[in-house]
Amino acid sequence: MALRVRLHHDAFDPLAALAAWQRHLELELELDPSSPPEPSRQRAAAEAHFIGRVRGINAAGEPLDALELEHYPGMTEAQIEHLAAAVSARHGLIHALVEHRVGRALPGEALVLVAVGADRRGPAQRGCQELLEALKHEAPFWKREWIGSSGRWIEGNTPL
Amino acid sequence: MALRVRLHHDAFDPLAALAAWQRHLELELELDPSSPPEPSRQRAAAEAHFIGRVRGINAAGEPLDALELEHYPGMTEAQIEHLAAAVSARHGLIHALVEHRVGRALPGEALVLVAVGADRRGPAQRGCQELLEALKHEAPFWKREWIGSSGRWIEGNTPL
Amino acid sequence: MTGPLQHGQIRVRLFAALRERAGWSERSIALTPGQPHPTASDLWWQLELGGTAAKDDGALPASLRVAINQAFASLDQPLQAGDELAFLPPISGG
Amino acid sequence: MTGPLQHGQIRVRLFAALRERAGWSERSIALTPGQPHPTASDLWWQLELGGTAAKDDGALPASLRVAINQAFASLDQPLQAGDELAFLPPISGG
Repeated sequence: MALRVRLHHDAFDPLAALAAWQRHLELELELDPSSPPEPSRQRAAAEAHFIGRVRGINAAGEPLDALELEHYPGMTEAQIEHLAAAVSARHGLIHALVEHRVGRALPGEALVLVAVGADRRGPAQRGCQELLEALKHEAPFWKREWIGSSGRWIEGNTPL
Repeated sequence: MALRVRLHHDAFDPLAALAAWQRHLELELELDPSSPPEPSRQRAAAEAHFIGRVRGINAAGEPLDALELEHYPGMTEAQIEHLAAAVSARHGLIHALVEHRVGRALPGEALVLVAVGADRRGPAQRGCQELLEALKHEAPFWKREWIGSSGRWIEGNTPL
Repeated sequence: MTGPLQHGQIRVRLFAALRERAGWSERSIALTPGQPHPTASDLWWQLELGGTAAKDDGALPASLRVAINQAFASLDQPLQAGDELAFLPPISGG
Repeated sequence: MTGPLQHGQIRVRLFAALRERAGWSERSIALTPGQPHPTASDLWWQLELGGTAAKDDGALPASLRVAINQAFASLDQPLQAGDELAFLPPISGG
């Protein structure tokens, strides 16, 4: 199981992150000495991705200037790795990538990227969804919406 | 609703296709004269993607040399557009992209890319899944597995 | 690919395993003036697409679907001059 | 960030809305020799994190979670010297 967790303090490009992860996985396959490679070491036949971005308006319909994400350095990374490993084991995932923004983010900027690979579409899709829900409820992040100089902490997540 | 359907007769890079689609959507937003843009014209806050690739082995565990995809030129494209529009309307999607390989594809090469955008993660994830299932069952494609010079038509899809 | 249809004809297309079993991919069929218009089901038997079994001997394959003018259609829809009829084996896309 | 913990102390950390309401982010608390080790729940009241209400007057917030040494833990787990305790308001990630 290949696993990568990254936090970004500045804006990040999720498609560039996906491309870098793909190059890493391809390199791992090339370095694999088994010939022919084990099925679990082949390129995943099914990949599911999710990208979440900062909304331009809040739940009350007001335009937002920014969204701030606070985290718990050390625990946040460790907890995401723990959650990703658990979801991967449950669904037999071949690889999992989580990239998450922290700090002050502007509307339209990427907040979170989850990308998983599996041998079939069902485990890939379910694994991606479960990992996203786990991040939303079990990884220590706190959001604050900014309108001008007024900030308001958000309790809970947007509905599914 | 922005919709793009593409068939590829040669190998295609799904991340490059996603990046091109993203540039197209950004350009559309820039060209939009409404100020501030309508919520439905803002960048989608939630994106779900699926990438399917050619497996290196078939359901019986035999190594495959290639997978051939036959389609019905004209009907296939029209039917995918119809399916994508129906799923988009059902889930309120903001955009949908389908890129699909046809012809002879090698193990590891991309077969299908589905990418949808919505305002929330639930519609994005469900819309992406439903569109993929619709493609598998309602778009005229036929797969043939090749082992050496022996080809076998596949009836039905791999299980979820 | 054959050329433009003659007046009073329909075009029949086969795909994938059906095409290979029949040994052809496309044919033009002339409608008989004064006769009821055939359905896809009628042409399945007339063209012997299920092999040599006669209509009374067998059922259509349960998985068989057809398209008329590139849209899914009923096997029992009467065909019109100029129509393109396609017999579609089970789909396996995505 | 404060420096290394003194012997016999625990570190308490607050995040997000809890930190702002309390007006501090990190404190070191000395364990009292010979006394039972406090729990996160004990420290919540001792540090007046719920405001000025006394322990008997109120309940802990239903949504309150704590981490001990950067892993989720029970509010009733006795703390040990050298532990890092964090009070976590409701999570909103992803």
